[in-house]
Amino acid sequence: MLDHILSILIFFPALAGVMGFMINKESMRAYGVSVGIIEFALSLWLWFAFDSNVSGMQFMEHLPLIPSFGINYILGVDGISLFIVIMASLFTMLGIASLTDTKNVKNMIITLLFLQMTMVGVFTALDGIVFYVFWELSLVPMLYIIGAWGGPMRIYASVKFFLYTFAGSLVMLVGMLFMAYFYYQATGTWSFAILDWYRLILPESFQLWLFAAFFVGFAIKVPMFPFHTWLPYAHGQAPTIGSVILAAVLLKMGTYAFIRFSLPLFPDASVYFMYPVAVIAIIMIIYTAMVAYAQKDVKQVVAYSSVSHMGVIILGTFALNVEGISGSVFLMIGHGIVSGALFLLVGVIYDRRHTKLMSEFGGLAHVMPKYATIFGIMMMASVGMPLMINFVGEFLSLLGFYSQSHMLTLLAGVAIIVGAIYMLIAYKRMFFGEVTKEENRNLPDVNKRELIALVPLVIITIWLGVYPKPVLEPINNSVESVVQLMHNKATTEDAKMRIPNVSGVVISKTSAKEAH
Amino acid sequence: MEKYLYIALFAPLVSSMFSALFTNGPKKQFVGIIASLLIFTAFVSSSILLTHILGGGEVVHVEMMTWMHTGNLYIPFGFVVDQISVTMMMVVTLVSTIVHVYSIGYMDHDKGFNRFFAWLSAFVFSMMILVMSDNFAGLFIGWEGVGLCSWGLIGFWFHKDIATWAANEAFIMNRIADLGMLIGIFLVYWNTGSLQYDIAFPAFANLDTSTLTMIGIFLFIGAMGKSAQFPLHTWLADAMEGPTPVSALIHAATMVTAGVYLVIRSNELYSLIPHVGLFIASLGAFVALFAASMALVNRDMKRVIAYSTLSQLGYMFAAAGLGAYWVALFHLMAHAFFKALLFLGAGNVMHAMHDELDPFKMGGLKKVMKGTWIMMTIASLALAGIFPFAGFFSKDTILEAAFAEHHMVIYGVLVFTAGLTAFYSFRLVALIFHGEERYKIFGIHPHEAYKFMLIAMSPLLILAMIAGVFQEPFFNMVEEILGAMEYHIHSHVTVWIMLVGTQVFVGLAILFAYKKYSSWSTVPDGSSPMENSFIYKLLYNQYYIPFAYEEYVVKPYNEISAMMWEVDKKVVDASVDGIANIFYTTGEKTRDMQSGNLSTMLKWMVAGTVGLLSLAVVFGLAARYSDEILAILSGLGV
Amino acid sequence: MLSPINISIESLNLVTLAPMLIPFVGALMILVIDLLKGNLDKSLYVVISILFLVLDFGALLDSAGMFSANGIILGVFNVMLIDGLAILAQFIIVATSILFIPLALTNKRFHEFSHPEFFALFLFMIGGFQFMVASDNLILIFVGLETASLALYTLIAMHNRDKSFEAAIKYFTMGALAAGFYSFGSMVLYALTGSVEINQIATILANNGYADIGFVLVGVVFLLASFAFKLSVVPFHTWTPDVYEGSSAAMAGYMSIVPKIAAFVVAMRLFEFLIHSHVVWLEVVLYAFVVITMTAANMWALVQTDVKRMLAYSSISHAGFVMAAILIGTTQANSALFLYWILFSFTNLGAFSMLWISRQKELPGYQKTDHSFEKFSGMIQTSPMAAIVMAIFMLSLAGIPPFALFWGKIYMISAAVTGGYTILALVMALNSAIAGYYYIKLIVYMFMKDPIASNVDNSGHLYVANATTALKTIIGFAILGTIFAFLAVDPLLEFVTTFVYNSGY
Amino acid sequence: MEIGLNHYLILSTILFAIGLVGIMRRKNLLLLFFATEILLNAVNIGFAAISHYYGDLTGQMFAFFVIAIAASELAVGLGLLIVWYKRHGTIDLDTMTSMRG
Amino acid sequence: MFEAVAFYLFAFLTIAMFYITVTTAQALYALTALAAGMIFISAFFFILGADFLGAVQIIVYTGAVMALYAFGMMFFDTTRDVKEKNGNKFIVVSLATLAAVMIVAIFMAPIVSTNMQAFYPAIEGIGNTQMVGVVLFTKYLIPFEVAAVMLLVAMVAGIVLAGKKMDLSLTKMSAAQIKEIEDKDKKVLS
Repeated sequence: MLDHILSILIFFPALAGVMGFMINKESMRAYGVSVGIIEFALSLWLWFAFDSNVSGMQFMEHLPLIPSFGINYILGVDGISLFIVIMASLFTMLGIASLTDTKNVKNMIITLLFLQMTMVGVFTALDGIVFYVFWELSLVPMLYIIGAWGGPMRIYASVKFFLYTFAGSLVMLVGMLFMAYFYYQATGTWSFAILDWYRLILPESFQLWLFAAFFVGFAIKVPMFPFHTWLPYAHGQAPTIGSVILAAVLLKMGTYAFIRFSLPLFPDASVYFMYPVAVIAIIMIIYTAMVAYAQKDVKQVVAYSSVSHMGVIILGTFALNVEGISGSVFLMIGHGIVSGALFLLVGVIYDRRHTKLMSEFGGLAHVMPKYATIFGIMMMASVGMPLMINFVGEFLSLLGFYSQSHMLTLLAGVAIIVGAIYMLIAYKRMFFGEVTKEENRNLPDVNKRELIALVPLVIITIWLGVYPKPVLEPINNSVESVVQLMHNKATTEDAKMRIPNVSGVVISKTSAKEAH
Repeated sequence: MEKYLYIALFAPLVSSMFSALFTNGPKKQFVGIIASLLIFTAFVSSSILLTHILGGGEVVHVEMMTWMHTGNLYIPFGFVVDQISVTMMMVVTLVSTIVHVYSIGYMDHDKGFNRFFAWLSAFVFSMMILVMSDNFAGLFIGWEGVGLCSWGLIGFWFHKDIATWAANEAFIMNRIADLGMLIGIFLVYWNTGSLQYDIAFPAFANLDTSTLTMIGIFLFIGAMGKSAQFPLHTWLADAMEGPTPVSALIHAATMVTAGVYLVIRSNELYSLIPHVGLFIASLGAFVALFAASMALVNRDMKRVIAYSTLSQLGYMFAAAGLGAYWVALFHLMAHAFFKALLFLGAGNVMHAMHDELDPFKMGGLKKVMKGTWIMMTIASLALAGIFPFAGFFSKDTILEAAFAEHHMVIYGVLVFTAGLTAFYSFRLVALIFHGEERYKIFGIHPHEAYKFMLIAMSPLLILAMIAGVFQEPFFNMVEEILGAMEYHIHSHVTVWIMLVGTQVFVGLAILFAYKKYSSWSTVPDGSSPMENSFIYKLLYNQYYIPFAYEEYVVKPYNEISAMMWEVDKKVVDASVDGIANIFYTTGEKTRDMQSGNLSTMLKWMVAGTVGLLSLAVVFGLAARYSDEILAILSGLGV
Repeated sequence: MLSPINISIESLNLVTLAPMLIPFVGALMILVIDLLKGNLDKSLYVVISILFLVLDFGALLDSAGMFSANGIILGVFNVMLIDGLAILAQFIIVATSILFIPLALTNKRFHEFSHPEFFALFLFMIGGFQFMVASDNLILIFVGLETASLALYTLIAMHNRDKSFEAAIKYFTMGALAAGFYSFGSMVLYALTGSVEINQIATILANNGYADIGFVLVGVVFLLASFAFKLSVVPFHTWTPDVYEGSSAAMAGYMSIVPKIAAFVVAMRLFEFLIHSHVVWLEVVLYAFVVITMTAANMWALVQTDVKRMLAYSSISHAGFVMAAILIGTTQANSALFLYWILFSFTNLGAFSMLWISRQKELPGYQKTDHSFEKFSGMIQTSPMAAIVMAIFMLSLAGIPPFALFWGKIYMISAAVTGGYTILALVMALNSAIAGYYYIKLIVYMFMKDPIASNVDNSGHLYVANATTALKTIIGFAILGTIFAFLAVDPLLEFVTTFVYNSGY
Repeated sequence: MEIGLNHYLILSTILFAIGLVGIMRRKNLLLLFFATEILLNAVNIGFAAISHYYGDLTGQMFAFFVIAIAASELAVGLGLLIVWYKRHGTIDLDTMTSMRG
Repeated sequence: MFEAVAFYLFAFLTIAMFYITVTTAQALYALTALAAGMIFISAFFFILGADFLGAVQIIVYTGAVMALYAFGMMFFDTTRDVKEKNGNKFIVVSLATLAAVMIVAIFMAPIVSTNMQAFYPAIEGIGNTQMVGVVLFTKYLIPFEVAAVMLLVAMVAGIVLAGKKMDLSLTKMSAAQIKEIEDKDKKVLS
């Protein structure tokens, strides 16, 4: 079973979703939760069976799909994707468990299960086309979730989300086809397998174009400035569960893809575009943080804060060294947990008041102390408090990028200031002061169902903040091999210089260990 | 010894978590007591460690576990108890034990009693991490941790808008500085390959000066924020919105001295870059004077003390910047004692006066609050540096150091500031405890604080009086790592003249303050000529710096944010929608082509064919006359 | 005196005629049955048609076997040309027809299916198309084309309501003009080369090095115009939306597939040798055709209010997309054309069938046309299965993986990439995004809006009112083909590529 | 003056253009069908001429089939017109605009 | 010389006739002109030695097609003046002129390629009709048969469309109405 665990992880939820049509409406929630738990348990088992010391792909599966065109069903996980897969199943489980009563709950849960299939698929696919299949397919359930259960502008938001990401990924698709064509030219056989592509060394000019093509797809997904405007709408209109999964998992697809595709395939182009991308990342960080500050709707604050944090992830990715990339991968998980939790928290108050405007609240800490506490913890995690999950990633990302540029890191570091500003102010507006609105005076505190979803996230937030090693170590090993690959493939002097040679470093690391 | 290290470190954490369990419940007296006991345990452990170090024992260095390890970077949770950290540990645990006990009384009637202890103990824990960590990352954990707890404690009374505002201000201002700190840490890492003190510091010797300068400056920026140095000082005065024990512990004794601690900890770095040191010293001296001047006229008891703290921090930085690290550390310690005492005393007064803070509305309180009066007077004397109280020894050494290093301007500023310090301290004492009982106008019935609170304060009182005697053993202890710099001014006469001169100057300032304020009878209403003078207004409005921040930083930030949101909607997003709309509108506009009339359709077909034909003719001609066309084009220079 | 003509029967290769003659025989049989006994139920004719089409399919398999064994087969004085393209196109034509014919078995009764002539004409039409693709003689192509077209006009008109007559007349008139263009174009090429056989034309033109390029271009202009009409290339497309709207949904779906693949095959035969000879003009014109047709049709589809009309524009856009294959002209591109069209036929026929089973006779007030978007509001709540099926067809048309059309799309774009048409590849890709909007629009209506009250009352009966087991089976085939296309793509691709490659394209 | 192939081709072209005018101009469908006949006849002249000048019979064959096609188109076209006329009493194509956009 | 005179004469006549056909407002004139034009075209065929084609032209067009058109005209009642709304004549004329001018411009050039070989040469001394017959029934046998099918299709189509079968539209009738009619039919039959 372990040989096919990834396929099981992908298709079990889909199968369960299809079966779900047969389930009675009343029992649907229980069904969804149990499927979620099974899936999560399977993903934990995956972690358990995962060998942290191996830097390459594990649990590989290989099945010919369209061999004459080089498309094969290849799956595998390494340290980079493993935890995002686990996070995807965690959030689906928690999401279903904390689902409030909405209309058509059955459809919602089935859709979520399909969404889970696509999410796991994206992060485990090792074939360009299979990756693309899941990448695109993930839009559909999300489209439905936003469009059917969202706010007043839900249709605009969902269609915008769909078309924008769709358009971007089509450009990426052209890039992939080019990549396969180059592989065909070099070897005489078609292949979309990423691991095959890794072996291909392209001249720099090709790399630049292909990087740009992939970039469009990924940047819209991340979303990077100036392609980010679909996100506030999507988040603003989506139901809680939609926002949670969108922020926690779907956005990670873009950043993950950067690490899986752009960096190892185009090391020279990555170096070439490092500064422009970093500048975009910095704009994302500062600009969106300021926009977040100007928001009146607390969900929009969290939404824009997502963009801002994604900027840090991008920056870490383009540090092009082990520290930065490990940091960015870790921050993906961190941001997933934290922003997911924040959206859940916003959902809690939305369920009670059916508004997300901060001006409607104030003094909630008096009436909902537990809620305020959890929100406070998550806010501080989001702000990047040490010993919380986000800090590790942010610290490493910035640290990593510092080796590339002093000034840009300084600018990017403004994240910790502006991030604190909008978050604290929003928190103050919602929770501090006197209770001004009569409706707020008797709000019930978080209930058991909501706690089921929130408490694990709080625990993870602190656990991984204090002891990130179990996650960071596998990530590190895989990232090291990626960086080494990039170093070996780099053709230009500049790239060779900027991408460190890890194998040389390994010795000094062990010596550093011995020193302790 | 490791056992004691862990106890000292984790007892506050246990305390905090224990108290946190009851956060949402009603007030529980035992929470405060248990928390105090746990902190006391930490104090005892620290004392044991101190005796161990004093006894010449080895530095205790443990590595608890890995924190981050990726690529080249290896950061453990490592803790070190050496001469510096043990001093800090003593200061932190002692003052916090006292503050904990004191708070049991002070927060007696507060419904956030349990929560208060959770935060307070959490603060102690963070502070312990800060001072005990053996690497910069650990230091940063504590650094941010105390910032967080400071935020929670300043905004403790979160129903007060101004309190939460001040909390946010403090947090954000600190964040600005933290960025500098972070950059400093990055610099250390990329230049030395490690963040461990014991690897990084020796490696500094091999780096070029410009890098070191950068490191020094960025780390110091971090210190500036935490220690509220100009221009990041405004948060400290505003932080006085928090409960007074918090002010005593965090904003006087411990957290704000973290910056000083950082500079002292990095003494190996700063001794390599004396020019940065000089800058630090100059800034310290400036802040000392600057803050003292604001304290002169302020009408808020706690703010006056806060400015005094600021001023004293300036002294510390002056000392540290001049290389007199042990002096700075010693002043840090002494200051912690008498300033905490002063704050706690102020807390008593506040309690008695029902949170009234304007000393002009008090007066004559010595009759009802004898204990407090004595304590505050002695604390003020210590602050002013009157022999034989603690301040005399520490402050005087700073002055000597400045003199001995031949930085006469700094010396002069510091001496002058000493006079100002004495003046405003006793202005406060005189206004509060002497003169007419102006509070009666406001119908307040003051009462003395609980006995046990006064008893709790008494160790501080004693230390404020006698801390000077520790100077010699302290010096012996820390000289090993902070350098054996004894400041000997060659001529004994000079020394004596300086000593006596300073004492006389300070004494005169005290007398002047008493004379001016001990018989004050009215509450100023802003009509007196002095109050309308430019200098008074300037000082009273804190040099208009908060106003400037509000006007030129906060407001523009708000406006730019709002503008950017507009940009986001109306430019970035609109252009995306615009592109989509182009297609839609083009479709809408050109759909009339499909008029549904067969004749039009046929015409389109013929038109299409004719179009193709014309293209064909063009191409045919071009192909036929390609030579001529090329000739013409080349003639045109294309 | 003429010498007596001696021709051996073997040399005629009469077997090449078998696939085309079978539907003719079937048609005649239907006419004869009707003559002998009228008023027989339509199901009889449906089954007879299917039987003959299956026979036809079998004959095609036979031809395919012969082709794989011996390569290109010429027959009957070299008029018949059975190469890979002909076989592939006929496979598509016949298979789609087999899938189409059961759509006649509707729950409600419609005019055309009540008359046996419909089935006879239908089979004649198929035979016509088969002749059209299985020849490189311009005369036979013309005759086959006209046979099929005339039958098709009648089939459209037989739906028997005003719109269908209007559609038929429009189609007919424009078809007559296109026939004029075709004959004029043929005349010019004949004037140049003295031949009406495409391979001879190509050889002669190549031999004299395109000396009379002006004449060639005039000829090509008119031929191109006539095929642009058939392939509904902008601006020759104007008939398409009206004809689709006027005919029954099933017929519209059929028309979006079969006539076009026939026209594509002839266009490939006619134009690719010119592309390979680097006639720049043709490259430019085709490039422009592809881009304009895709983009403009997409933009018009955006603004439609009727699903069928939207699908009409969408099929114009798809045709434009596929026409890129002729421009690119590589084996991969030509294979992609067939692959795409096979996958497209499944999806599009399915989509139109979904419209067909929801066809009403009386339109309620909120509905201006047969299949206005409002009709599908909130379909997920009243008949979820149908909504999901429809949504999958839409997603497939939009090119969302892993549904059928996606595979055709990537193979086609890959062909563009391989052929060096990078910008074209990008335009093709981005057009999918524009197209995404209107496909999503239907999904938005179905899944995100609330149903109209009357549809709630009859619990979505509206959407399947016209359905019978036969129709459902066809839709089942289509949906299975659409979803599990990825399993079939590899064998299809190998098959198609071999056939195309062995035909020299 | 020798009459060559080009003369016939030009004549054919001119007649074809006249046919196009008719196609575009006529609103009465019956008269419009006349124009389509002109188109085909114009082409036939060309075919016959080429056939003659090249001494090749293919052109005549093509013309022969064109005539056949013209005849059958006429049958279907008239059929359609009759149906339409029965319903609407007119064969003006301006009345056929129920579908547009 | 005779050839040239005949060519120009008939060219003028056909152009004039067809011009009248497309421009006249009198439907009858148009029909007559069309018929005349077609006969003149057959003259070209005779000049060009395509006797059989000429004969077919006259028989089919003037005999069959024109008769049908005449029938159609009577049926549609278009014998009177035809009122046509004519929009922008400029477009019509300019498009046609443009097409004609461009094609003519190209056709003015002689065909350069000279290596023309006749694939199906007309043999001296054998009548045109005979030749046509041979080619038609060998090479073009299949198109010929398909053309026969096409004519059959046209016939069936014509019958279906113009006959009574289209009078009642089942498409527009509800199920109940259809049943009613069928019952009536049965009664009539029985």
